[in-house]
Amino acid sequence: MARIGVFICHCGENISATVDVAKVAEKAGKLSGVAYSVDYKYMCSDPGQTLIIEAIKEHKLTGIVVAACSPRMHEGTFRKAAEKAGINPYFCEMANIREHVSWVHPKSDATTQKALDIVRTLVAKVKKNAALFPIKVPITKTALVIGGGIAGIQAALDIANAGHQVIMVEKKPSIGGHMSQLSETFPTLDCSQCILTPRMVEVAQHPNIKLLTYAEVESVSGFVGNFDVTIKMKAKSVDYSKCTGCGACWQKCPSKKIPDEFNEGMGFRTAIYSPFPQAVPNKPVIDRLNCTYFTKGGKCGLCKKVCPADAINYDAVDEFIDVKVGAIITATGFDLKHADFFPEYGYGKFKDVIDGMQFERLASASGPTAGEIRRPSDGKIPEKIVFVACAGSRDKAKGIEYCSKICCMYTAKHAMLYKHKNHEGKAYVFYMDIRAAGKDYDEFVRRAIEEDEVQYIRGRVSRIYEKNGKLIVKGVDTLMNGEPVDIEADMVVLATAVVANIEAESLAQKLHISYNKHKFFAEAHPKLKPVETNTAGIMLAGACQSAKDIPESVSQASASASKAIGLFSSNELTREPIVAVVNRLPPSQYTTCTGCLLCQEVCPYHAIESEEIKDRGGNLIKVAAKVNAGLCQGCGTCVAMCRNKSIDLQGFSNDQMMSEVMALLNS
Amino acid sequence: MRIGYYPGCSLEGSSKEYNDSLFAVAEKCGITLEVIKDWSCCGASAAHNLNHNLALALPARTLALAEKQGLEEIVVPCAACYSRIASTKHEITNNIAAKTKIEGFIELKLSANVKILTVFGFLQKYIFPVVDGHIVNKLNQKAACYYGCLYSRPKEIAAVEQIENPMEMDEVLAKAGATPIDWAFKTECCGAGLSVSRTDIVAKLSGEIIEDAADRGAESIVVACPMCHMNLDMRRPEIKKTLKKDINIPVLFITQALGLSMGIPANKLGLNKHYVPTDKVVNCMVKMEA
Amino acid sequence: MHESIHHHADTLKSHVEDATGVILSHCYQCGKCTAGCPLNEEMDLMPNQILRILQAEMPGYEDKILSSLSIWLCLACDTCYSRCPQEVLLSKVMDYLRQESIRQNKVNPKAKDILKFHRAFLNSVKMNGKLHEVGLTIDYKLRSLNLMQDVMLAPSMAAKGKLSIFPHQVQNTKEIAKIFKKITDSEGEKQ
Amino acid sequence: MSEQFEPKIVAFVCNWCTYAGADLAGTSRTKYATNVSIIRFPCTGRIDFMLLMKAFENGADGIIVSGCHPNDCHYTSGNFHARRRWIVFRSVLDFMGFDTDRITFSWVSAAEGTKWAGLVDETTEKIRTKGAFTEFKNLDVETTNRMIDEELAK
Amino acid sequence: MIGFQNALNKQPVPCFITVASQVERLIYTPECKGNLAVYLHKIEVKQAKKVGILANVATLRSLVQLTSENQLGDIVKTVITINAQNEVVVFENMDEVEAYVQANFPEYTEDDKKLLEQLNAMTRAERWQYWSEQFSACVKCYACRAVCPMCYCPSCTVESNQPQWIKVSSETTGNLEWHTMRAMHLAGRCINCGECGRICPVGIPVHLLTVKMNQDIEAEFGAKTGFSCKSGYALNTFKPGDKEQFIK
Repeated sequence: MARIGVFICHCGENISATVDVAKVAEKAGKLSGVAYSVDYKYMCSDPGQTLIIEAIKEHKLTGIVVAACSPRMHEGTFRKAAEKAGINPYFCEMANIREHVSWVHPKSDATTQKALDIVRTLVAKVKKNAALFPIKVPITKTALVIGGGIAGIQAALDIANAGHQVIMVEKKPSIGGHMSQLSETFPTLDCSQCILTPRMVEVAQHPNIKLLTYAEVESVSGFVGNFDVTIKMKAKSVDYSKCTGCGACWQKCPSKKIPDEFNEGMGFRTAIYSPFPQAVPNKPVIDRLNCTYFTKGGKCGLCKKVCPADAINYDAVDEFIDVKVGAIITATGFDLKHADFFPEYGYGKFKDVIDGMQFERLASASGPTAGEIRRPSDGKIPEKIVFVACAGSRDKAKGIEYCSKICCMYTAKHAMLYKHKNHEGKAYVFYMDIRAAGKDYDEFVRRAIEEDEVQYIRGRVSRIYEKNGKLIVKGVDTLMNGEPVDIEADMVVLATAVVANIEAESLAQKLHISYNKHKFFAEAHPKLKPVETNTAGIMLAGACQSAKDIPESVSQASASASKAIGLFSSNELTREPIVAVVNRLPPSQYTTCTGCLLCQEVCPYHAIESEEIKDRGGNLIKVAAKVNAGLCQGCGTCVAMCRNKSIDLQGFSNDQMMSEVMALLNS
Repeated sequence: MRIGYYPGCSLEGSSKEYNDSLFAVAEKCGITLEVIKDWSCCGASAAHNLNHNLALALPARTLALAEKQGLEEIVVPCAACYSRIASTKHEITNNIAAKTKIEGFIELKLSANVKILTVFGFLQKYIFPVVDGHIVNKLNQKAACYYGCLYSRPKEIAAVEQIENPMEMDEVLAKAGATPIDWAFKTECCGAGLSVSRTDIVAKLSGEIIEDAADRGAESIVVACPMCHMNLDMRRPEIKKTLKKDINIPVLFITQALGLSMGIPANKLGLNKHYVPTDKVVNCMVKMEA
Repeated sequence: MHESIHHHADTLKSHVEDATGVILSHCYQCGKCTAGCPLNEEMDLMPNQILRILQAEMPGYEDKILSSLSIWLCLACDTCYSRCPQEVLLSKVMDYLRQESIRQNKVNPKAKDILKFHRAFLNSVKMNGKLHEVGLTIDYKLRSLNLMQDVMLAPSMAAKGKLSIFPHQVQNTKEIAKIFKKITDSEGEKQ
Repeated sequence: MSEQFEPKIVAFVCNWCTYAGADLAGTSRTKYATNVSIIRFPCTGRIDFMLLMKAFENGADGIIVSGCHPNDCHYTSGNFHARRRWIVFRSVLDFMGFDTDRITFSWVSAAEGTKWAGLVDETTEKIRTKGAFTEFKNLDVETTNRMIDEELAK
Repeated sequence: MIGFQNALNKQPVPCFITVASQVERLIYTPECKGNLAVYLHKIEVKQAKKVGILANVATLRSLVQLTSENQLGDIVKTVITINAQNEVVVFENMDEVEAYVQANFPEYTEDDKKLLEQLNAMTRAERWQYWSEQFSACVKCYACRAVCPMCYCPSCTVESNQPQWIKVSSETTGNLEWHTMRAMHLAGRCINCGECGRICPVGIPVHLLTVKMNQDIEAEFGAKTGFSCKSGYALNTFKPGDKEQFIK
């Protein structure tokens, strides 16, 4: 038999000024199941709370209703009080008679009546309440970082330095990502590799970081604190435990004419290769698609012969390893829009129309031209060079409406680098707007224009065609009454759009995280949860979420790292027990659930699984839905759509809500 | 399969040779074209310059007549006519209001589901499968295929796959044993409708086209549009003035080029009707070694 | 002063949008249309400027467009549209502007010949249902008084059988004339 | 004390947007009618259409259902699912001739205290002019009477 | 094997054949309108483990819908139907059934269309009048539920008393609640076999509710019922752009 206590708060004058609190207390006292009712000036004050605690003990109350301010204000306070008094905190409910009554209505009987109605409603609810206990979820204090670019590196180091284990998965033979390809970085023009490589080495040598290169995430299951991940270790054909990275193999390798990914196809590499001199780990893999040994059935085998460490292993196969992790950070980065995306610019057709990343390689000291900007077709140093911004970005017709964000800055940088290396040369930039909103960014662009005399022309290029070894760029200057501008250029650099990593979608599906129509991963909240995803325990870092420059990627990486570290700061994850449950009734865990599993689809958190219910003999009785309390966030959408009410929501159960409706309307 | 045919005004007049060569080629392959009875002008640029409704009504009438005649497919060799008819079809299939309005004007019902074939569309669909036996000569020359605007734009009705670098005509020329060249002015505009009223502009635009073809060593320019042909061929004197140099690359209709490779006599193909002499083209040809 | 005229229903912009379905605010003035326009060197107002003026809805500026030569030079080659990142169908706007320019009697003097040619053309079609090139040439010459233009072409054309002195006609020329009339009536517009 | 009819209106609202919006109306002391009482749900997705039926059965004259605006759902999609459910529910009721004007659906965000106040006043006024929901309340009585009359008629 | 057999009153009735010798009892005529899928939920049938079914299109649609709701397990081994050309069609698997259903997707019956038109033409008040009269006659016998292949819940909310969702007594309001709930639970799942309306002892056209719902749902969300074995349920999915005019 329920014994409910009702505590009416005056909130100083805030409530009592318009609500006849004494009357409410008196009427509430007469409600069935109410054993004690009282009003007091400040319920949330210490004496107020003591009053409640004492009353609970003295009157052996089984539940309490505190009629005061909004539960969003003090629910926690009073639940703690209830707990102190020795009853389950979830037997405490609040009736909001301040924000919803006294503050919005004049002093009147109607106002007092409404206050009473609300109290009655909550009394009815609390009578149906059940003892709930915070959900404890154990946490595996290891983080999985997917992607070894600057974002992944930053996140991994932060977590590792906080004393937690990190597993980093990188699909290429070396970490470093796009940043390792860059020449200089804006707005300081310091050498990209100089600042990056130390970090790469740190990752490789960190005792808390397990680095898995040439590897990919195969599958992910489980939930926050408890993910089970299968990782595919692609066959390197080289035994890293033996390999010393001496390089004998790739110097001797006969197939030398393979387009070099690291140099964006502007150089060549061998079949057994390490992508670049500062690679980490600096050990080679065999590219089996281009290796004579594999394509010509066992011919060649030179690398094996020359390897002093006998590290070459042609028989190596892909391996799969299973790991348990508590948090996942995706840092899979971006791609640049490639290929014949721009027929009117002859991109992919004319050798000397290149993209920004190719220019980086040309400008890079470690690049195919050793840092001299020479055009791919004939190696000449261009006298006139044209940069086209927004080449594909902000282009609805080509399916990319968004701004790629980094192009304005790197285009200014490119023009600058060119001018620094060729003072006589002329550099033109066709742009629509200059978006340089960052620390020292606009100053940087101004420098390109004012000091390095880069010619900025506001207008889009309509067409580029090749004529007598020149590239005719047909542009316009919209700031000169739309004067047509035709430039005979030696080389054109397109700031092509930043697009999502080609494998982003498939990874997102493995992780159950959402993504936008451009396949960029979606954050849990655009403003307030910019690094979390909808799946608890999975965070985002860097350009996999949207185009970002290095500083942004790094700060987001640290942000997501801190989320992981926060998660790892306790041994268990404690969560509000406001979660859905599918009923299980004896015998042998029978349930009314039909197993239609139509509820699975509505759950935004993929918290509903199907469970095979078997009898002791192990015979299948039925398949039924089962809620993973670790994932459920308690929205209750599944509850409302379950036809025979087999799912219910703790704290907002059908019984509770129904009683509220009844009580509110039946005075 | 019945194939309808819409010649258009030019092919009855200034571009008779286009008409004749097309028929000569078809005939040789044993394919008959059924002229749309009582067809009328498509309105060309004039109509859509001056009056939107007229620009729809005139082509619509032709489409309606074709339907009445029970034709499911019509060949429209003139690029301008193709463009007008195709865009009319596009508009009335996507805009019911316009459809009913137009039906009112022409007092004919139309479903506008007639297929519209360009000349190269026709050649690829009906001639290619049977032509091999008939090809006796290799044109054996560098040819610049000129598509102009009307086949490649707007994208909704484009008759070519890659609008910035179409290849359909190039394929036909390759069949005829010529070497289609890669050049920069395939789809630039020749000045079209301004031919008479602003000859200066036409001379400039067409001049640039011919110049680029010449610079890249083209021995002939191949077109599939009477207007392009008039501007590139007949306007040569004005072009000469603007370019201040004399380029005498002949301009052929695509059907003439194919016709030659099929051994059809030059006069039957109307090559004698051109202003720029075409004998060079004929001389380049070599018999196919059997 | 912008506020005062913004969202003014009776601007050329709103008329263009109603008539063509083209939404002018889509244009973000990148100028790609102008950059690629084969006639950009001849034009007195650049395509992107025309769009800008329409967007701005500034009183007085609209006449600049209607009396511009550009709208008559536009060849509707659709190079602009095929490359426009915002897919603004400019040629359709131009079609409307020409017709509006006629309606408001603001045709640029330099464009009179072009207009005359178009009229002569349609006239020929109206009479014969098909274009009669000789008729057209004569008619155009009379309208434009460029009596000598292309004169030397005529005989050679005739010789090459390219000019037929007598027009080809549709069986029932009335039918075509009727279509013309219906449309003209429906618009109450001076042709 | 005027004799005007005071309707009973129940508001089914979500905790994160509309409930908070109503709190805001309070903290900014916006005055509105006393006729509406709130029942708090975690999310509009949780609101079971049967609860609405129950409310009417127990004498409600009108109902307000309100939650986060589309795309603002605290649980990302609860309100989207709810919206579909309401679309269907409404047409079921309408098809049965049920007076759907007595249910007001709305999106009220945590920042829209004034919108909430306005919504309450409008709804109250609307229901007041409609009068008590006798059509439903007297349904049993009327139908039984009708049956009796029919019997007697025989 | 579940199928139809002749009965004395010439109306075909369901029959259950467990021995091969009795197969000739099976008949299939246009009168075989019943939806046999409902029997698949019967425990006796389930226990049979291996079940064959001679199905009409409605039954086939039920099979498809039930598959999408994971209700068939693997007990249904054989599915047979007679097509319009009076040929016997034996299905290898559910995919084939799905394909057949999609190819022979039934229209709403003329009578239903007529009735719907009438109802839609009525004013709201008139509809209220119509249905309240209909529902007042309801005796809560739940035949509509019993005959429905989609009503397979082991326990129905209408019987739940913790809480008591629906009045036990068969008063009009309670009846209305029951039929509202039924309509809502079947909206987007009902396969329009019309059995519920046909079976109703007091002749309430209850099937119209779900028929109407399906029409609306198809119009609003483009979802068809009993159309695909993959779940195509309109009410557990959404589009951010779903349209409505009534939410302020």
